[in-house]
Formats: sequence, C-alpha cells, structure tokens
Amino acid sequence: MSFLSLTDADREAMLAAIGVSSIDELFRDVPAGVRFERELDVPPALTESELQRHLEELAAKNVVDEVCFLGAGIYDHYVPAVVDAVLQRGELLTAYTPYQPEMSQGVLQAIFEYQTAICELTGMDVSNASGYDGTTVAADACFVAKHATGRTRVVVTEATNPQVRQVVKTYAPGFGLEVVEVPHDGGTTDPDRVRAAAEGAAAVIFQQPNFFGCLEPAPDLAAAANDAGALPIAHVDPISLGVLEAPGAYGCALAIGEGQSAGNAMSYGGPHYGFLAARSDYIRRLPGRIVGETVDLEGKRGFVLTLQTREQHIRREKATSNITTNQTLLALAGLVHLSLLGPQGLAELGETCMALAGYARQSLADAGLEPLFPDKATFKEFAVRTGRDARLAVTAARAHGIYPGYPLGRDYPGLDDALLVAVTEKRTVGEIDRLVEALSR
Amino acid sequence: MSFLSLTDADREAMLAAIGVSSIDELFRDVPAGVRFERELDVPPALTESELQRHLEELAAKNVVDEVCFLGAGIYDHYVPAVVDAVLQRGELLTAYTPYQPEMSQGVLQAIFEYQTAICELTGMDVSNASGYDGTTVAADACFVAKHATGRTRVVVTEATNPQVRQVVKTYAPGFGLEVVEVPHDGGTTDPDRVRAAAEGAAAVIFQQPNFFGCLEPAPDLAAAANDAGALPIAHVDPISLGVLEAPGAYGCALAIGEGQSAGNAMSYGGPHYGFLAARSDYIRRLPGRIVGETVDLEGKRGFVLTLQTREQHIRREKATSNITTNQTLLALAGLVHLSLLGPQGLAELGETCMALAGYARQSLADAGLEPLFPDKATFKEFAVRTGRDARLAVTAARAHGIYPGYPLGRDYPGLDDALLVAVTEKRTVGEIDRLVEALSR
Amino acid sequence: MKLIYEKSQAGRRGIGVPKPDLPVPEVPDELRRKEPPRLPELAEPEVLRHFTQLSTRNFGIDTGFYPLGSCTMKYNPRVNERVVGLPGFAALHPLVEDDAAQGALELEWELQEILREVTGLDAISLQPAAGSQGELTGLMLFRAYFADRGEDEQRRKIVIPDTAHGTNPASVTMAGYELTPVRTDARGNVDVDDLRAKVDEHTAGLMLTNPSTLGLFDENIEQIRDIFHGAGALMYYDGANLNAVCGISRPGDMGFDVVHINLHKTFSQPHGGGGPGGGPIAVRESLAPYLPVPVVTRDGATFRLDYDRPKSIGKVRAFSGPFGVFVRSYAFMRAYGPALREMSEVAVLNANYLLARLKEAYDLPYDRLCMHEFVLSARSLKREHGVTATDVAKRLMDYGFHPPTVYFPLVVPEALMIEPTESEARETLDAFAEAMLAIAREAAEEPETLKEAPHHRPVRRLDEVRATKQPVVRFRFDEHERPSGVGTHQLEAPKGA
Amino acid sequence: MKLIYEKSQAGRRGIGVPKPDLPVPEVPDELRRKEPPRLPELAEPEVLRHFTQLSTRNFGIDTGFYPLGSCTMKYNPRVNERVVGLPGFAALHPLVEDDAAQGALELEWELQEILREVTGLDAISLQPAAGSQGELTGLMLFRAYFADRGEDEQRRKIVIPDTAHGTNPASVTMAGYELTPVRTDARGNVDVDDLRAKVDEHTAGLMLTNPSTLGLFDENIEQIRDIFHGAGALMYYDGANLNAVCGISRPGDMGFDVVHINLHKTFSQPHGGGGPGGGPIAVRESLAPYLPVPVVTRDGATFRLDYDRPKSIGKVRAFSGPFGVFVRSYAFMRAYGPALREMSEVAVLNANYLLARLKEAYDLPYDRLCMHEFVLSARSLKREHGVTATDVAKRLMDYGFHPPTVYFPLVVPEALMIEPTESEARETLDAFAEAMLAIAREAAEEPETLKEAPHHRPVRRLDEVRATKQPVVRFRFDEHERPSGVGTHQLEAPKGA
Ligand SMILES: Cc1ncc(COP(=O)(O)O)c(C=O)c1O
Ligand SMILES: Cc1ncc(COP(=O)(O)O)c(C=O)c1O
Repeated sequence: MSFLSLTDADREAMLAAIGVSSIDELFRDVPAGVRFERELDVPPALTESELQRHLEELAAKNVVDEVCFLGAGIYDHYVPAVVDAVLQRGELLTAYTPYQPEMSQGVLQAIFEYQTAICELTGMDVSNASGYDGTTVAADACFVAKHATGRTRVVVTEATNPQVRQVVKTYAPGFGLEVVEVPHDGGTTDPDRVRAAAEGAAAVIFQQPNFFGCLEPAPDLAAAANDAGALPIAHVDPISLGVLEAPGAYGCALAIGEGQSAGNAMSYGGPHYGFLAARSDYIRRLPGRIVGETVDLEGKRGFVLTLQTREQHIRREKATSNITTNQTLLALAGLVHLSLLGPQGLAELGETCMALAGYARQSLADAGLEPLFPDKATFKEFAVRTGRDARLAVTAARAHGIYPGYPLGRDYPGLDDALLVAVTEKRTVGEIDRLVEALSR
Repeated sequence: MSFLSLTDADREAMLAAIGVSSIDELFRDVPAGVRFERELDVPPALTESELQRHLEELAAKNVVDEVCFLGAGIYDHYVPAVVDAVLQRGELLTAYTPYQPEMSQGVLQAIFEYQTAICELTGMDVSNASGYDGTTVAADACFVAKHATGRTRVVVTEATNPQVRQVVKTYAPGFGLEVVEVPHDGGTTDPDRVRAAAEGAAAVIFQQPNFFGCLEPAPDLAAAANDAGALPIAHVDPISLGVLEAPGAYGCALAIGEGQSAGNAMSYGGPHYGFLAARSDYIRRLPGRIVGETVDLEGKRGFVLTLQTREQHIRREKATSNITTNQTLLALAGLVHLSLLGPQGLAELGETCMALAGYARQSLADAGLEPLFPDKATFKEFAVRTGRDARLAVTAARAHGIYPGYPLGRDYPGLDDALLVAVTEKRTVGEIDRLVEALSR
Repeated sequence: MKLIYEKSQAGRRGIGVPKPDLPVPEVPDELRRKEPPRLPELAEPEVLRHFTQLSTRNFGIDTGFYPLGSCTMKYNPRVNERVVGLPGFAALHPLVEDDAAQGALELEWELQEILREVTGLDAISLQPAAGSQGELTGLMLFRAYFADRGEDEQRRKIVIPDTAHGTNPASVTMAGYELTPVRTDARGNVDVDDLRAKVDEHTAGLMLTNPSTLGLFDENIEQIRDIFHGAGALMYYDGANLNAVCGISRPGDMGFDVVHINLHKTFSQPHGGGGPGGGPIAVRESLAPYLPVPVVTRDGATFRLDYDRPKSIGKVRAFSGPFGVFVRSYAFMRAYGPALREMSEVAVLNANYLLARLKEAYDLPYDRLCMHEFVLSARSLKREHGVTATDVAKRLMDYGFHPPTVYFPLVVPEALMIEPTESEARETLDAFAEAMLAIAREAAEEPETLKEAPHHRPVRRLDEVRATKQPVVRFRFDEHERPSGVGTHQLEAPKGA
Repeated sequence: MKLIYEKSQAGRRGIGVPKPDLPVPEVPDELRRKEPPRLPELAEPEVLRHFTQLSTRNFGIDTGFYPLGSCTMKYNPRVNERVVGLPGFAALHPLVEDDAAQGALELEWELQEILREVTGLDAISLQPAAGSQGELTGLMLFRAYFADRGEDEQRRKIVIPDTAHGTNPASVTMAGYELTPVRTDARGNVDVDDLRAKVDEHTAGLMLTNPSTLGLFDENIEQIRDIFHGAGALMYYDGANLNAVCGISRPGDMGFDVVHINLHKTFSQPHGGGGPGGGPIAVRESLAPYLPVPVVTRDGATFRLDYDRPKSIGKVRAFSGPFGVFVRSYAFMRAYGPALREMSEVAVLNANYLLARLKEAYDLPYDRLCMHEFVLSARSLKREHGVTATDVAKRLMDYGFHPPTVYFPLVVPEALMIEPTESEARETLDAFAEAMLAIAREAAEEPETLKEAPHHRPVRRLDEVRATKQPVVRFRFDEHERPSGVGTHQLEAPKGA
C-alpha cells in the first residue's frame, strides 16, 4: 500500500519496542464480542491509474456538456485559475484549524483578509471564518437572533430559497423556535406583511435578489423588521454586491449567504461555504471561528483564533454553536476570487450578468415566453412562463443541448409552468439565442 | 490588462523620474525607418474565462478518446498525480536555470537526484541535467563521440527510431560527420554487420528495445562497436530498465533516450526530455548543465552547476554544445515518477507492459494477424502484419474507437502492411480484446 | 508580512470580465450600491505572490508531521485532488435531473455501501457537512424516533462522558436536549456504576466516542450497550476516532444506533486550514425513516434522489451533501479496499510505538495500550519546572513539528494528545520522539528556552489574551493602527481536536 | 537537507502498478537486468514531502522579483497551466493522423500567424526546442540556402558582435561555420566601421541581438542591413530580446532573414528550473523551402503536417515541436491581443525607471535610455571597496531578491544586467532600487557583510571551485562521503542569460 511507509522490518522492530508480539495483540482491549472477524466486504483495492480511470468513468456518466442556465442558488460562474493554484498549495491545503497560530500565520492572515472582504461586501463589522453553506448560516443566524432578542419566533419570506427555509425549519425545534413564512406578492415581498409578521419575532430573513431573481424592496423589509424589534437578516449573493446595496447600508443586523458563486466550482452542491457577518453588537454571539489581530512577544503583528469562549471546545453545552470543522478552504477560494476582481471587477461582473440576463429575458419575451413577474427588476436570474409544465420544457430543451433552468413548481405549487433561468458571465449571446430557440420550439 | 500592475498614476510618476514626457520617447533610439506604425494585426484579447473556453474548444477538436495503442517513441503511460503536484509548486515551476545556487538549492538538488537516477538506470557514471528530447541527445552523443575519437563517421542501426536518425543526419554536416546506416535482419541487428560498419567510426548508435519493439542482441552490438574502437551508444526506454540490462553493464560508452515515458504526458510530442549519460571518461565532453556537490562557507553540503567550462556561456565557440535552456521541469517529472516507482515498481511496470503486450501479440496471432518478426522477443511494443495497407487498418480500427498503432510503411518501404502496436500498463485485457476484434474484422 | 489590503492600489485589476455589447438594465436607485466595497486591487501576478507568500507561513501535512490528536491528520493523496477536478464532477450543477447525474449518484451510492459495511449499520445520509452536524442530525433523529413513539416529552436527557469532545454537549443543546454527564473510571473507561445510576426512562440516549478521546477502547462497551438498550434509549457513536477500528470493530456491532463518520479524518480530506469536512451518518433500520432528504437510492442500474420520505426530519444542508468531499473519500477507500483494516492497524501500531518511546519522560494517566492516539500529561514538568503543555507544544515547533492537541481531553491536566496516523514513517516517529525527549530534558535544564518558544517561526509566541480583550477582527483601512506593545501571558484553551 | 536516496528504505513503494492476471514473457537471460537500479524507495507521502521541502529551498517568479537579465522572467499566468493540462491536449499522441489533431494543428497555425505578424516575416518552423536550437536551425538554413546557390563553399563566415550571447558563437561552430567577431562602439552599437571591414563575399551572415545584450537598440541597424544585404549575406536575429519591441519594431522590417523567438521569454513559459523552452523560427520567403519538416499548413478549414518538402534540411527535433509550450504561449498572446505592444512598452518603462533610480550609485557604461533591460557595472565598487558584482548579487539575496545576471555581457566588467519585465509593480521596483542603493552604501561601510553574503538563505555562499576540482555529480550510495571543509574563493562565470 503506497500510502504506508512501514516495512516488515519496521513493524517487527516497533512491535518489539512496544513489547507485544503481534499487531492483533495491540487490540487486546477490544472485547471479543465486538470484534469484527471477517474481511471487509468492500470493493477491491485499485492502483492509482486504475482508480483514476474508474473515477473518470463515473464522471463521464454525468452530463456536463449541456449549456447551463440552471441557478437557483448555485451558479456557473468562472473560477479563475489562480484560485486553484492557491488552493493546491500544500501548506494551505493540508493544514487544519489554526489552533497553533505560530504554525498557521498563512491561514490565519487569509481568514482575517476573508473576514474583511465579507465585511466590506456586506457592510458589516464582523464576519466569521465561514459556515457550512448558505442554508446552515441561516439556521446559525436564527440562533444568534434568538439569544440576542430572547424571542422565539423567526419570520422567513417565502421568496427565500426553499432549501434555506427547509434547513431553518429543521433546526428550529431544537432551538425552541417557531418559523413563520411571509408569502410573496407578485414576485417580491410586501414590507407591510413583514411588519405584521415581525411583531414579537426574533428575526426576519429575506433574500436579495430573491429566489425568483427579483430585487426585493430590501431597505423597506429591513425597516419593517427593525420597526418590530426583530433582527433583519439579508441572504445575499456575493456576486451581486458590486452592483446592489450592502445589507449593512440599509439597516440589517446580519448578512448571510452562499459563497459558491465567488470562487467555487458547482461540484454537485459542495463543498462550498456559507458566510455570516453581523453588526458589532453581535460579535460575542456569533457561531464558528473568528480570527483576530494581535502581537507576538516582540510586538510584531500576528493573527490568532479569537473570542474562543463562544465556542464548543471551551463553552461546551453553552457554546454559540457546535461547529468546528468549517469551510475555510472554500472561503479562501472566495477571498482569492474577490481579490482578483477588486471592486471594479466585481461591479463589472454584476453588470455583465445583468446585461446577459436582460438580453435573455427580453429575447424570451419576444419569442412569446413571458416573464413570470413582468414588472420586477431582476439581477442575473428571472422566471419565465413556459406555457406547459416546466419539466417538459426542460426535457425538450435538453434534447438540444441546453439545460434551460429550474422548474419552480418543484417548490411553489401553482407555478408549474414557470422556469427559473440563470445567466452568468460565462454565457454568450449565441448560447442565449440557442436557449430561446430551444424553449420556443 | 490584468497581468500589468502599473496604474496611470504609476506611469506618469515613472516617466517623470526618467525625465521623459511619454512612453514613445523611450523608443527614441529606434530609427524611424524600422518603426512599426500600425496596430498589431493579431486576434483580439480575451478575458481569462473566454480564453479558457477558446482553448477548450480547440482541445475538443482533437481526438483523444480512442483507445491508444500508438507508441513508436511516445507512450501512453500513467503520469502519477504527485508528479503534477510537484511540478505545480511555483518555486520550482517559475524558476530558471540555477545560476545562483544559494537561491536554487531546490532545483539543484533535484537535478543531482535526477542525474543519480539516470546513472542508476543506465549503469553510467555521469548524466547531464537533460537534453531537448530523445532525438537531439543522439546528435549530442555524436558530437561527444567525434571529439572523443577524432573520427568523422557515425553508424546508426536502421532499427533505430527514424526520427532519431533524421535528427542525427540533420546535425551531422555541421559537425563534419558522415552517417552510415546498418540495416536490420529480420527485426534485429546483426553484430557482424555492425562490426564491419564500425571500423573507423566514432560511434555506433542502436536502440534497445529497437523501433520495432524487438530486443536487440545489445551486448553483442556494444562489443562489436568496442572491437572497432567506436563508442557504443544505446538509445533506451527508461521504463524498460527495471527489466532489461543497463547499457553500462554491457559496455556502452554512452546511454541516451527519450524520457517521456517516465513522468510526462504525451502532449502531442512535447515538451519532454532527452537524457544523456556517459562513462566518467567523457564527463568533460558532455553537453549541457551538470550539477555537482560542494560545500558552503560553513562546510554545509550544497549543490551548484559545475564543469561550466564545457558550456557556451564560458567557452562560446569552443563549447561542447550551444544548449542553455533545457528540459529541467520535465526531467524533474521523470525523477518524481521514478522515485514513486522505486526499483520494485519499475520492474513491475515493465513486467505488466510485457504481460499485456504478450497477450496482445498472442491474441492477434490467434486471430490471424501474424507478428512481423515472429522469432524475436519484444518488450512493450511489437509489429504485426495486417494483411492490407496498415493505414487502412488504422482507419478501420478507428471507426471502432481504437487507435491500433503506427503504420511502419511510413518509414520502412516494403513494410506497408505492418503495424507497430504499443501496449502500456494503462491498457486492459478488455481493450486488447477490442483491438483484436477491430483489427481482425 | 503585509495584508493584501495594504498592497492594494486603486486602478489595478487581477482579472478581466467579458463585456458583451449589450445594455445593462437599470438597478432602482435605492437598491444600487453607493460605496464600492474596498476589495483588494492588485494585478494577477501580485495576487498569486501574496497567497504563495502566505502559504510559506503555514504548516501542513505536506510540510511535515502533524500529530494533532483527534484530528487524524493523515496524508491527502494527490490523485484525489485530480479526480475531484474532473469536469464531470466539478462542473455538475446539483439541481440537474437525476439522469444527468448518474455518475455522481452511483459514487454516492457506492460510498454509502462502504460506509454501511465499515460501520455495520443499515442506512446512510450523506448530507451532514461535518462531524458536528452529523451529531446534531443524529440527535434530531433521536427526537423524531421518540416522537413517533410518543416518548419525546419523556426522554429529554442525553448522557455524555466527561472525556467527550466539546461538540457533543454543544450538539445536545442545539438539539434541545439536556445534558447528563458521566464520569471516567480509573482505567479510562466510562464509569459503569455512575452510568447505571444516571440512565432511566428519561434518557433519550448516549453519545460516546470509542475509542474515547483518551485513545482507549472502552472495555465495558457491551455492558454499556445493555444499559442503554435495556432502558429503551438510543446510542450515538461519535465517529471521530473511527481510524482506530476500521475492519477491527464496528459501531453497529457495538450496539450503536447512529454513527457519524468524519470523512475528513478517517477517509482523508485536505483539511484546508479548517475545512471542508463531511459528516455522513449511518443508522440502524429503525431510524432510517427519519433521515434527511434527499436519500440516494438505487433502482436496478439507475440511481435517484428520493425526496418522498414523509417521516424525514427535513434538511440539514443543501442538496445531497458536500459532493467533492465524497469524491475524495471514495477514492481514498478504493485505494485501500479491504486493506482499510491495515490502515487502522498501522495507525494503532504507530501510536503505540510512540507511546512506548515517550511514556518514561511524560506522565501517562492511564497505563494501557492505546488505540490510534494517546494522551500524555505535562503535569510533572509543570510541577517540577514550571513548564506547561503549551510550552512543550511551542517548543516542538522549533524542532519542525506541528504540536499535538493540548489541554484536551479536559480530564487530563496539561494534556498532550498525540495521534500520528498510519501515514508516518518510523523515522519520523523516531525524530519526533527524540524531540519530545530533548524537550523534557530542556524543561529541566533551560526552561526559559521553552517558555519563550517558538524561536524559529515567522512570528514569536502570540498574545491571545490581547486579541480577545481588544478584538480587531477585520482590517480597518485608513483607521487601521499598526500594533505595538508586547504580549503578556497565554490562554490555556484546548488546541486541536 | 537529505537527498531522497538518503531517505530510502528497502521495501517501500510510492505507487502501485496494475497486475493483470497474465503470464510475463521471458526476457533472454543475457538481456535481463541483473542489479536493480538503486532508485529511491519511499511511500507516496514522503515523496511528496521531499519535493515540497525542496521547493521551499528555491526561488521563482511566484516567490518574488527575478530580474535576471536576458531571461525575461515574467509572470506565468496560471490559466496557461490549466489549459495545457486539458486532456484534449495532454493526452494527444503526436503520431495520430492529422484528422485527430485538428485542434492542435489549428493552435499551431494560429500561433504561427501571430509570430509572422510580430516578426514581420513570412514562414515559420515551430520545431526548435529553444532559442539555441533556433539559432542552429537558422544557420543550417543559411547553409542550405547558399548550397542551393552554389555558394556554400565560399561563404563560411558568420559575423557576431562581442556583446553576443554565448549560444551564438557556439551555434556557429555546431553549424560548421567560422566566427568573425565584431566590436561594439562607444555608444554601445555595433561598430559599423569594424563591420564594414569584415563583411565580404566569404560572409554567410550576421547574428545579432537587437536590442543588444546591453539593452540598447542599435541605432545603425539600417546601415548594418545595407552592408549585409549588399554583400549577398543573410541576417539572423537572436530574438531573446523581443520583449522590448513587440508591436514597436519588427525584425523582418529591420532586414533580418531568420529570427528565433524564445517563446519562454517573450511569451511566458514556466522556466521550470531551466526549461522547457520553445525556439520557433520565422523566415523570409526565400528561406522557407529549407525549413525542417513537418511544416503546419492549412487547406481551407483543415490543417495538416506537410512532410513533402524536398529542400528541407530535415528534422532538428521530434514531431512538430514542444506542443505544450505552444499552448501556453498562444494563451499568453491571446490574453494580450494587440496590447502586446503595451506589454513591451511597460517592460521598457519599468527598465528605464529602475535605470533612472540606480545610475547614480552604479557605473553605467553607456549613458542612454535603455530598452527592456540595462547593464550596470560594479567596477567602481570593486576598485574602491573590493566589492564585486558577485558580492552585490549575493547580498541582494538577503534583501529577498533574485540577483540580476552578472558578468554578462562580457564587454562590461563587473556587469550587472537587470531586466525587470513588464510584470512588476512600481513598489517592487522601488524596493529593489532601495536594496541596490543600500548595498552600494554597505559596500563602503561594511564590505565584509557583502563578501560573506548571503546570510539568510538555506545555504551560505557555495564553493563552486571545489565542485569543479573534485566533481561529485551523482550520489554514490554507501561510498558517499558527507562533505566537510570550507570553500575558498568564487568563480566569476556569467550567471544568468
Ligand atoms: C472527538 C470528536 N468529536 C467530534 C468532532 C467534530 O467533528 P467535525 O470537526 O467534523 O465537526 C471532533 C473533531 O473536530 C472530534 O475530535
Ligand atoms: C541573448 C540570448 N540569446 C540566446 C539565448 C539562448 O536561448 P535559449 O535559452 O532559449 O536556448 C539566450 C538565453 O538563454 C539569450 O539570452
């Protein structure tokens, strides 16, 4: 086994040093009744070339050559080559949580830089080092809000990503929280409905742009929550934040989101990273790792994990969360991508997506596929009516090499004919024209 | 342009520091008559995502999904993932020739280790740091032999790779050398013919296994050359040297070869590396970089480029070669691959190739495709008679997703029906069965 | 070194963006960004250099020995990085119809099959993103199971030994349960008498790590099983230490009903400075109906995601789980095949060898053979020379090793928790042992050298107290002060695990 | 650190090999290997660690500033590494029929088109593996051209200025020509009078680098052209310095008949510790018939390799050339597009800026604006303080910079040849300038610090003389002596270029 260094001679010498005569003897504390006595019934070992081939064969059974207009939370953005190059640096790739800061200044500084980038994007004061994904950070945010407000209800808009809502609902009973959903009105959420629901609630979660791709009246939603003493929590797409206002600028208490679109491959859903940022009021309630600046013995700047008394390894059952392993590598990818883009690049990326999506929306409308929510402004994603069960539209388009989008009927009964179409900077006018043709056939 | 750091402000400040008012002024020494006054007529700039897509489209126009039985000098061996990981380390990847040893101990030690591996493989005393490929090292070896012997003729067996022979012939006039070829007899070379041709010659170059895949009576060929006072030069496949005898063990003066099969992708023919090793007698005549061990100010071991008085930057027109940029990165890949394999792995790799090739040879014979040289032992490659123009056999097999080999008629008039079939460890019994079926249809 | 923000210069760009010749739709004014985010502005070469330089200030498995106890810092095969990047995996959108993801689903299915065999349990959810989330999910299953039986109100307590990892009690709270702590006995096993006294009809279940965080296999595991199953309670296996027992003893056979597997520990995953991980859970048939959706199922030769599970607890994460993690761990398992047992054997051999070499120089709280890791104590060094586990850890850095986990488990004072994994060569273990022995000598002869360690890292010992007292958790641009002043003394929080 | 052979242990393996269930044919006994090669025996993790550790003892562009004159150490875009690894390129066998390589051939064709435009010449051979081989190939074309005209016996001389790179005279010898050296005048141009005296009907041609290795554009290039073309001789352009003039001045327009392009310099290629490179040549129509085979040609929308070229000199390398190098350079060119001119402009701007900052502190042999590089001299430092160019170079290492090329070109004593390239930021140039100025001060104030430099590298100054006197060029296993003893004094060979 080429991952193992011990030769037969090594093994013998080591057993002798231990003072046992066989490897089996090392397991003498394992009671006979719970010993596993046969060989593991798992597929046979493969050498590296066989393994690669086997995985290539599996990969080839997936269909990735259809032009991708699927979004619904995960987007086909370009991942720059520098991102991969950085992530493949063994010193970063194969390190773990930087418990020992003097061994880990690289990772620690990178997280500090990541936290800064997330704060800048969202207009917040503090960010953690990452959560699992864009759904779990929503549950985390609820936990923060519950303890910050002492209230036991959270409000989520129906136009928020259904998976985010599902995860919040799965976590809520354990937290002692009740979840209330506010329906949308024609694709966006009515601030008055939010204001009513937020009364006595710990938090209001909404998404901007929302799951339909529409731009919510986010400042009004945040104000409605604030009016009711509930914490406004915006779920945002990092790629939109060169163009769209930062949640911190319109009064949100927390900002969360799925980081995949900045720096990560789609990878059938993971691993990605969730980000979570907050106003400084909540710093001691945040879940997960936070890196802080300090100095060494000689006064030189350095970075450490900080405010650890929030965390499970110190506070145990009183911790702000049970998280330990997080998504640092993927968050690092986000940092590298954002560093390459800079403010100007991020704004241009948003504009390019908007321009292409606008063209797609208009071209589809021209071809008779009406927008589902015609008066709403959208960012890189929008819903159209396909005039039939949208799943059939998907099948039809796929026959032409186009994966046209996500059938909203999967989550929104009554919207069975609606298809959610995402357009990233990787799409071309030619591909959009093919989409239009495929859907209007 | 994202590769450039200078902002407009930078440019202005720098021009001011230089004392000129425009970038154009920097070019004032370029006579007007030779200035290029229009914009370069080259394709427009692409952003990174566009560029990647463009190259993916080009790559997709190549056919790489046919099962590869093509060899003839370049082989479809597996390249371990660790090789790529090492080669992508920026400190090694983006460094140049280690002129400044204190900045370059990594590369220098790696080359020293590579030289050692090549010496071990070939049974020689000294190796250079690499030549361009398996053809140019043959020309280099001729240059060494000419100066070592003072003779002006070199002998090359006809069963040596045709491209090697062509390159030797292209270089020979400049070296003042005449090239004589010794024909093969039924797939291998007759030592007596070599003995006769070698009389008065500087060197005899032969290949083991030879271009037809057959095992030459290499010790006898070397003896024949030595008898005539000509330097025996063996052109060998590194992958064979766990199984086949080292040239140093049967009296060769130099050993050369194409390194691709150890550690490099086929990559449409390059970049790869040529290796060149010699008995210590020839150390001061070798072309190219050589790394040697030394000590630093404090007596600590270190490595430097050595014996540089052989080289162009010191000896200029009297140098042993004009080479400067070489193929270190690819040679490093070879070192990493050989280090992973170790002696045992290399022997097993050779045996696996032999076993599969033997199976293919037998199965083809059973299906009526006779070996071209039925009594000759072969290693991983062998020639069969296809019963028609071998190019037609290629076309026919390709229709079944098999690239069955190399038509020998391309280089050997009279062997138009012969196909050279290579079988590496990546091939499976199932694929060989498909080959047999495709060729016997 | 400088922060990337300190290298930024207005007007630089690290990557271009395609600009189609199309109008950009208007963003309503109140929704448009006013102040651009102050992201770094650097050209591409400088971005790459920055992160390359950062990497040189970090230590990973690829750099050297990393015996961080409970974290199973094993070798990350590079072929795994290659295959996870195959476009057929990396470019696959998670919401494609199942027919477009047959390869991914087959891989997930096969991974599940291997996990079932290794754990000895019946059904799998791949969804949890890490061990901690696996724990929480497992406890949610407990609740769903008891709710289905009308016992949810009654069974509110989860028993956890004092050696447990912090995530266990934290998960208990997040799941809305109450914690019942149980003691460790003199041999390092769960104190069965204490246990018996605490388990009753209010007990929902147990959470146990076996081998425990002391690196010891609980010799009374069968008794423990009988106590819980006798009380109608369930048993949760914290799989963080599965690397000790693959093919040797299976949690299902020990009586556990739910197990999480830290794929990133036992089945190799680049830890990436903190993550990603994967925390699939394996459960007994009786708990299968409650698993999160979707569940990967097989119909003959086709695979599909099943969302139609009426008793499911819901979702704990998006999609079917962190797929890239599955690719790597599956590849790792296929590289071993049935020799996964040998992997565990060598992990245990390596640990016992190191233990044998070190137990004279450091205190060994429980003098038994260990499993894949062991816990020493620097108690005597502290008493005799004032040298703490932290000092030993910091000094190890100067010898070129990553320190072990320290101050965990909490039951051992001045704990040094050492897990070499199977990946290490005997020479490495010997070199580490020599360093540990040298440090024990230094503690007596030159304790100051240890207290001021490390001496040869990019920074000297860092002041963690200051970081907590005056938190600076983001760069503040113009207002950012260059720090000055010197640290005082060190916090003794667990480091590792 | 240890050699990989010193870490080897019999019985270890770093990779497995598939073992089909088939008999292994016999190897005749006299051909079978007797003594196995003593290759390293290590498990995979240790192999990766070894080379990772080696890498940390090396300095590349990714590490920092690398102003190695004449080598054009510019940024290597990472996307190039990604695309060169696409299976459609990496897994393509060079002997497939042309229909299976249309993408590769199209890329080669497009690359040729760009090279034609940038050089202003008519036909391309991509075959040469590096600049040096391009030179030799070019001289072979000269011979073929004159042979065709019956002038080969008559024209035996190649004129080369004294500033030329060592490869030029070496190529002359290898091509079977004789060398005619020509002097440099007081402004750093070729001495036209000397030239005129030396060019006659025996002259086959000129080899010239323009800008020269002094970083100066030859102001008399039109006169030089007239001299050679007037004599019926040919002109070879050493393209090593093409980075100065892309889109600004073209060799073809200057009158050159053959040009090599060091793809790895001007068009970015990871230099890999010495190579690979690419040295395509561009030639005037009159020389096209003699180009090596195969030549890439286009028939409408299909591309093909043309072997049927009766006047071809033959082959100088296998196949059509180092294809992976073409992929990277083509990608680089496409990233710039027509802004390749801007690339050269910035390279020249950066060089002149550095020159302006340094020329007070070091001797400047030719006081002109430079092109993409410039040559200073440490002559005064040597005379006044005994500090040599080597000392300056070694001391720069302590400041974190790769030294410039030293002792080249030979016409400048104590030469320091500095080429910043376009890739560098102004801050980097400033930091380097500060270091150079500090070193000039140190030379006066504490010359010993310089003479003993470097102080902060993994090794101190190495004894190159010893390496030459007692060559140890391979590990000798059991017989290998650990070196001891201290070095004496330094060789002053050119370093760089
Ligand atoms: C014993 C133990 N249990 C649980 C966990 C939590 O696992 P994870 O980090 O995957 O969330 C860890 C490790 O962190 C552990 O060591
Ligand atoms: C001026 C000059 N000419 C020729 C060469 C030779 O080019 P190559 O290294 O590509 O063979 C070089 C560089 O090494 C050079 O600097």
